[in-house]
Amino acid sequence: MIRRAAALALIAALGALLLPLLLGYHPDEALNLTACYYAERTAADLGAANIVTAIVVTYRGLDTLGEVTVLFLSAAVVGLVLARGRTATTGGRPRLPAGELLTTGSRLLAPLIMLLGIYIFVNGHLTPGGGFQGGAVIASGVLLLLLAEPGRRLGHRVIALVESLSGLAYVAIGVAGLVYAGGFLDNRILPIGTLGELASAGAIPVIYSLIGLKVGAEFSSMLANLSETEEL
Amino acid sequence: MDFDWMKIPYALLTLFIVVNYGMLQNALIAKIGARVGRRRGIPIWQNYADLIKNYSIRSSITHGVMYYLGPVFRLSGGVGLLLFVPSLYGSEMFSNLSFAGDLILALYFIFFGTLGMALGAAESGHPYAAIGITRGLQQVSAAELPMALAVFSVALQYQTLSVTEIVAAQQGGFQNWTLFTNPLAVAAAMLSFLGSMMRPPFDVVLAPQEIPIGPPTEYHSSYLALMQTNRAIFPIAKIVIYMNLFFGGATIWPEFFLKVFLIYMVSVLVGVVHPRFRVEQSIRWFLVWAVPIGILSIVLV
Amino acid sequence: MAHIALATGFLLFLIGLYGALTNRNLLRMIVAFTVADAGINVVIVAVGHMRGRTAPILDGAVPAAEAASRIIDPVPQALVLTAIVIGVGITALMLAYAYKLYEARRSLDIGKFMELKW
Amino acid sequence: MVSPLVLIAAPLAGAFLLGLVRCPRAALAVTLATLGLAAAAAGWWVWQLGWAGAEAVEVFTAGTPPPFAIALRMGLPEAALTLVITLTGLLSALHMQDNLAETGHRAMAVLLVAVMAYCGIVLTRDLFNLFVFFELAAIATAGLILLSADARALGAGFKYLVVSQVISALLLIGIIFTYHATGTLYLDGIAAAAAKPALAFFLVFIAIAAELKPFPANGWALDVYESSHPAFSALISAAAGAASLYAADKLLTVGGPAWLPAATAIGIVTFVAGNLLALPQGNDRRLLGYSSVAQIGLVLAVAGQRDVLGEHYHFVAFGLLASHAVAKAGLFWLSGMVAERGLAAWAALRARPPLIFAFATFVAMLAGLPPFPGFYAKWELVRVLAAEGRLVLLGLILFGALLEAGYLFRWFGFALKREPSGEGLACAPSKGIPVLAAVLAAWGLAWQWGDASAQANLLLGLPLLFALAFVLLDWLPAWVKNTLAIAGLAAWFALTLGQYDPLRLIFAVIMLAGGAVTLLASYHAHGRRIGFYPSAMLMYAGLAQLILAADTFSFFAAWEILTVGSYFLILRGRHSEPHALSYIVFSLGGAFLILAGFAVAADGAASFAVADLATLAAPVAPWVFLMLAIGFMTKTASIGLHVWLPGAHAEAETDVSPMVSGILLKAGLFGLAVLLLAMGRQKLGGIDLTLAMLWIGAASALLGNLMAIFQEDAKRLLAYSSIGQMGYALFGLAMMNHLGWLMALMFVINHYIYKSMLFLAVGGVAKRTGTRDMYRMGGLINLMPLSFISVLVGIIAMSGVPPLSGFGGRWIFYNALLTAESRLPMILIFFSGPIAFLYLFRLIHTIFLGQLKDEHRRVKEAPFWLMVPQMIYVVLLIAFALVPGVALRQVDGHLGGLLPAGGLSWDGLTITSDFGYWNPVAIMVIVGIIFTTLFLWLVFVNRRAQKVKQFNIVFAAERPFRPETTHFAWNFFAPYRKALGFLVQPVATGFWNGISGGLHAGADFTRRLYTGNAQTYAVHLLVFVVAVHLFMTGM
Amino acid sequence: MAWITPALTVLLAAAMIGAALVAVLGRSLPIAILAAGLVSLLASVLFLVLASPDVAMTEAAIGSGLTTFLFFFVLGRVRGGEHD
Repeated sequence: MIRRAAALALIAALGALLLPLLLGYHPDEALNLTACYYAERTAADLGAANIVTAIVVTYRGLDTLGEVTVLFLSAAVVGLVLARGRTATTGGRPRLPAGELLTTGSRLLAPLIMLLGIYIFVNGHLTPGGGFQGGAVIASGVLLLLLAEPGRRLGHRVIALVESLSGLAYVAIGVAGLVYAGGFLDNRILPIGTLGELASAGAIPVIYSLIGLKVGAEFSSMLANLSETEEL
Repeated sequence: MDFDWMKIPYALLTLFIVVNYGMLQNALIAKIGARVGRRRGIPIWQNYADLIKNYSIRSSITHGVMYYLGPVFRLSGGVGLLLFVPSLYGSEMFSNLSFAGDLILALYFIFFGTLGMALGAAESGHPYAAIGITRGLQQVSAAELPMALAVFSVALQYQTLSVTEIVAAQQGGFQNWTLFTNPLAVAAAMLSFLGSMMRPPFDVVLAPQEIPIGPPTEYHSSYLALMQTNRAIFPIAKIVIYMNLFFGGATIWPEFFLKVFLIYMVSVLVGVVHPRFRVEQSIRWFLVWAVPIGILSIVLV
Repeated sequence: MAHIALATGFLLFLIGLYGALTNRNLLRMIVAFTVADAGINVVIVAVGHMRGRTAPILDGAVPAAEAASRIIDPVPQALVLTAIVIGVGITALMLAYAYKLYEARRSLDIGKFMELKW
Repeated sequence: MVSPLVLIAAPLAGAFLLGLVRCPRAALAVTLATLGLAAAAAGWWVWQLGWAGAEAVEVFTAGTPPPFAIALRMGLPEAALTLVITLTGLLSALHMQDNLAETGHRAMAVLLVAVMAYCGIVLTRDLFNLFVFFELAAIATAGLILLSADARALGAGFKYLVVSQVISALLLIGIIFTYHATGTLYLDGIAAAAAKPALAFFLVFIAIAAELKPFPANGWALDVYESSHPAFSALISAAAGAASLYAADKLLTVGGPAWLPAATAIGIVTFVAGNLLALPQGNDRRLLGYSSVAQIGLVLAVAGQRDVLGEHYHFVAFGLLASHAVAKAGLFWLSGMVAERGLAAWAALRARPPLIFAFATFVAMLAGLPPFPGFYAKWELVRVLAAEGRLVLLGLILFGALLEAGYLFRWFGFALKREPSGEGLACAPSKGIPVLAAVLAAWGLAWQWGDASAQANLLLGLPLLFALAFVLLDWLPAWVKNTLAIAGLAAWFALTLGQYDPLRLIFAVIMLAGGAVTLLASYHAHGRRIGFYPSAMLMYAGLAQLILAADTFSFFAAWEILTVGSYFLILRGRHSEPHALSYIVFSLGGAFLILAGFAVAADGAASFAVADLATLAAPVAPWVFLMLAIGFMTKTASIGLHVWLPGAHAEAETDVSPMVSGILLKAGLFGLAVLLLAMGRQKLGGIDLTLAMLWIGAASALLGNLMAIFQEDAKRLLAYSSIGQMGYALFGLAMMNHLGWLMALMFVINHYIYKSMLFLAVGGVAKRTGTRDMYRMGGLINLMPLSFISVLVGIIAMSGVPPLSGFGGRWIFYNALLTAESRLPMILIFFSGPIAFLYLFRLIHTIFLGQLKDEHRRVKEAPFWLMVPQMIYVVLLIAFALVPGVALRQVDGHLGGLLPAGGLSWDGLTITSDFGYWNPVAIMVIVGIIFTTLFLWLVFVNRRAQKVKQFNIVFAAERPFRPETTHFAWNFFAPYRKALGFLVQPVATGFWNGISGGLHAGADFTRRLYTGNAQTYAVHLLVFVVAVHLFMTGM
Repeated sequence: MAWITPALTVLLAAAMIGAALVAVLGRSLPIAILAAGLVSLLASVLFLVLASPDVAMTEAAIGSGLTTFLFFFVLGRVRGGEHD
């Protein structure tokens, strides 16, 4: 009880510390310099309709590269954690097979879901959504497959291949930006095209697609690793 | 104050006078002590007899080099001490060999004999010799302190370390003696004197009446003879320092004899009336009684 | 409105933190952290919100020329995207740790994992 | 032109590529190649920016300038840090290659990403990007923790994740509100913004500060350090620490001066607390963890002082950081080679002497000893802090550094002296190479910092180089090295002979020529004697440079060099481990006081001549005097500060004791002489400081001698006697008059001769009899006559009995006393003279006289080479007794220029003062004649004396049964103990033990803060945040 | 109409805080996980209200969807651990 009271007091103190942030907050009336630049220049410079995407993929591309790497790392570390101390994947106890309905349904649905995911990231520069959302959707398709067929081991190799290749391609495009355009991850290595079209905004759709693939692969890898753990 | 070849025969003469005087005085004091104790006492020439006897004893053994050298050190210390201090004030010749050094030399040379004696006796391998030495050293180390303080007080008082100059400063009547100009220093020094004379109550080092302890018991024949010689010289040599520092020195031999005798008697008289101290008691005694007087004399001078 | 969202975000954060500090069960701690993360995300988006403006997507309704006066600040949104992804990464990691810790001790009590100390 | 982006792109590409590589060896090759590439790129930039004169570059991503896109910057600091990071990564990867290969490509990918993230933290100029890289680093850390073989690592990793969740939440809130207030995430933009959001920036700042593992919010870090793979701990400590520090530095640049006090406070508290808490640690890696935390705290504190450090900021901060990074990484790598975790298990390193050298290098580097960068950095730092009056901070830094040195050297002592146990050492080349690289880096940096320093480059000093050369020559047999060493000392002495004034010449003669003579004794050693010569020559190098030092920097550097050299030397003794430790702790404590004193004196000046101490005035001068005097008196072991000496001198090797006693102690006297010459009398609070020194000297003389008489161990007796002798010398110097100085210098010479001689003699006896306890010896005079002679001559000289040279000292001493103004301390001095006589007699009696023990009946004379210097000393003593004028007259004349009043006159053979006179030759002749005459007379009358065995005695009417029962030696001066034993109660020892015990107990109590519970750690973090906020708003 | 968005916001906020309290204080772990998922889901609605469709999508897909699944995966593996 004392513990909780102390924790509460501490949280209250922290709250009091943060309170001025809340009370002193005044919403901006106009865009600040940075945001203004993005609002005015994105379309012309990068050719992306979704300014958030433009920022995510290009202006703050290094963040996003890091972000992808975070997922990559998480997947790798989850793999490491779960692999640690495990000698060989002995079968463990057999799992209950999923219901017929679920199995059939998932086989039908999973490709559709994945297709949706691909749609989302391919159109990332035009509409809301992008590589991360699309990747997550793809992963949910994989999840469905996992749920439907718990005994099935997913093709780790395929996932790893997709993960690595898309990651390498991402870095390669970044370096290409350094060489052929203004800087690392500059999307203008490809023509900007017309605002609003699918094939526009330079390398943004390509990068976002790679991100989508990579994120999808990473989430899938994480899920697959977790699903393959033994029940304790 | 330079060397002169003539000083050598005069120094030897001093030595001769002091040896004889010392032996007679020792016997006299022993006799007085005996008479006080209603005994007959020794004849006055007893010391000469002992000396001759011991020198002529043939059978003698040695325990080793240091044992052999011990008495030599001892007597060298006594003779050296005597000769490094002027005996008579105003006499160029009887200032002996004091050109070699001043008061400090004399004070430190006291240790020369002590050290040699200690080493020699120690080599005898007799545990009692070692015990006696340690007792002696410990007691002396405490007893020396008031003496050193007193000497220093005197040196400060006269702003010199030269014995001759100190004596010179006390000339012209006994009211100029240090005894009267700096009584505290003299008091401290005399207390120290009691301790260094190896007489009661500070005689546990020798303890002649009880267990055979201490260096002299380890020596015999000519070794003992050397030490007996020293026993005639050494107390006198020490008293000469006291006499020079505190009691105006002496200008002629009779004055010398008188003063030495009287100073010696102080320790005898005290010894008659006091029981013996253990070593740690005497250390404390010197530190508690004599040292503060010495400090006071230094501070006040 | 932004104030309400902001306050909600902070509250969620504090509630989550409180849960993380008081629940001794590892999984509950992680759950609490996801709540706190959600709170932070709400705070970020709320900070970027501007009254009466639209999403930062250029289309027929929002031509490029008027964008500066019509859209809200896109930067916090970009940031929050990153934050969400990072959050899920860390959550997955913590879950994997929780699983392994359970494997080691057959317990999810945080108090069972205190052998390293002082 | 290599783009800085290589540092980010290459590891990333490598990490992604690893997914395609199946074979572990190939994957490892990819990993190492990638890290190598990154390191090469960083190295290229260091070269370009540091030497080739290139300008710092700003790299724009996305082809858009900041603040609209993320920018990176590559300047010299960034290049240096990324080099540190990538190299540490490369070498750590090499070190743990087996684990990596076993764990597979994922672990390598995580490692690569970790290195990339650290580089990113350093390079980026964008606040949110910084956050992303921190998160990457955090996740990678959580992954790499798992490489450990330690099962507890899992728990540590979880704790780490919990805490980093809280940190990142705070960071995010801070970032978004900072963005809201300033409209930008570009660091320079935020810095330039008109309105700075204090609270938001506080959150950012505190989050980054929390990454630096500040006390008390650092329990998680320690658990990680303890349980991780050591190579990874090396990476966290060196690379992550450096990167986080640089992030904090960037934030401080952005935030401006208002944030500096907080950084300083956090840093210094962490520094002191980290070092304090390291004291009771028994696990090597946890100890290193505490030390890392502390070091990073120190650099943060330095970052908080950038306002006053100005142009020196980078020199200082990077000096400390580089020392930390290299040494800590090296130590962690070494820890990876040691099989067990206890500190004593490092004794296994002894199997490979180069590793001991590496260990010594790292310890010295961490402790900030010369010639490593930390030394220069500390010098500059202290100088500036003192000039700015930031004395509390200065004191705390030095206190923390002392604590650190304490546990580091204790550990080093364990490694050298404890019994190696168990499995020992894993010595694969892949583990050795990183350590070797760290050693090379350490010395390279030492050179570099010396080069860049405004002061002299210590590695250009010939004596130091000569000493270091012995490290490389250690494979030679001992006698060759000994010859080289003697030749070196002699040559240096000859080379520099013209540069000494008479005062310095005396010290030079003792330290250099005397050192060469002492070294003669070392010929007795066989084999190679690994480690002896580098240590000894290091000490001599320090001494040689000390005498010649003109400015305070070289003086202090020499002081530290001789201290550390002598520490290594003392540590060689068989049972000297605890004593060597207390020696180094006291010495460094004293050295730090000297450092502080010099710094206060310099008052900001870049270079300050020692002689310029004379120009100081109140109120600074007395304080400077006080600090320097206490520092020097630590070395002379004045009473109260003496507790290190007896053990250190007694337990040292036979030929080391004379070096550290006869020679090394003089360094302290030299310092005091220089100090007193320059500053003269100083008054502090109405107290005349020289008068206080007078009292201290007198008390040292008395108590040192008194303690000596109660010792049963011969070498301890001599050691305590040194305390007394140094007390005399101190007393002489403090008298501040001509004769006092003359007496002190006389003591300097005499003490060197007779104490070296006695230590050698006693050492030789101890070598033959196998004991140092005097009551176990006895009667050795016939078996070891030469040793007896040297002891006899030694004690006669030392006790001041005429006619040997000690008397000259006493004579001058009494004459000096007559001119002294204060009479009371004299009384103490008077008393100590006869006491000295007691212990000297005991020394000669109980060893050489009395009864010979049965087991010693076949003992031989001491080894030849131990006797050679002793006989030289005997000759010297007699010669010096006859003609003291050879040395004294010069000095007397020289002192006449400094302290004119009351000099001596040299009148033919007679030496005359204002008060008395003294003719050494006459004394010698007279005593000689009397003695010879009497001796011949005795021989004549006693020529048939019969030699009998000592045991041939009778007492109490019985023949003794065994010699043991007949040798009166134990508790020799019992009555003294009864009468005055209360004076030698170990008050000082108790006091210092109390301090040390108190520190340990305090540390032991405080570290219970770290309960091991992740939630407690999170609470600590939040409490820390709230507390710092209160601290800052309270200011 | 102007009152609709603020009202919705308040409603959402109240629901989120309620769900968060359940997630943190609730007795049952599965319900807590679901409640946390609900917080995320409501947050994504709030993001839509705040004109951030990108964030809303991400939060819905990742924050509430994937995360919840991850939790249940692990929860299913540590039977018995949820009551510690």
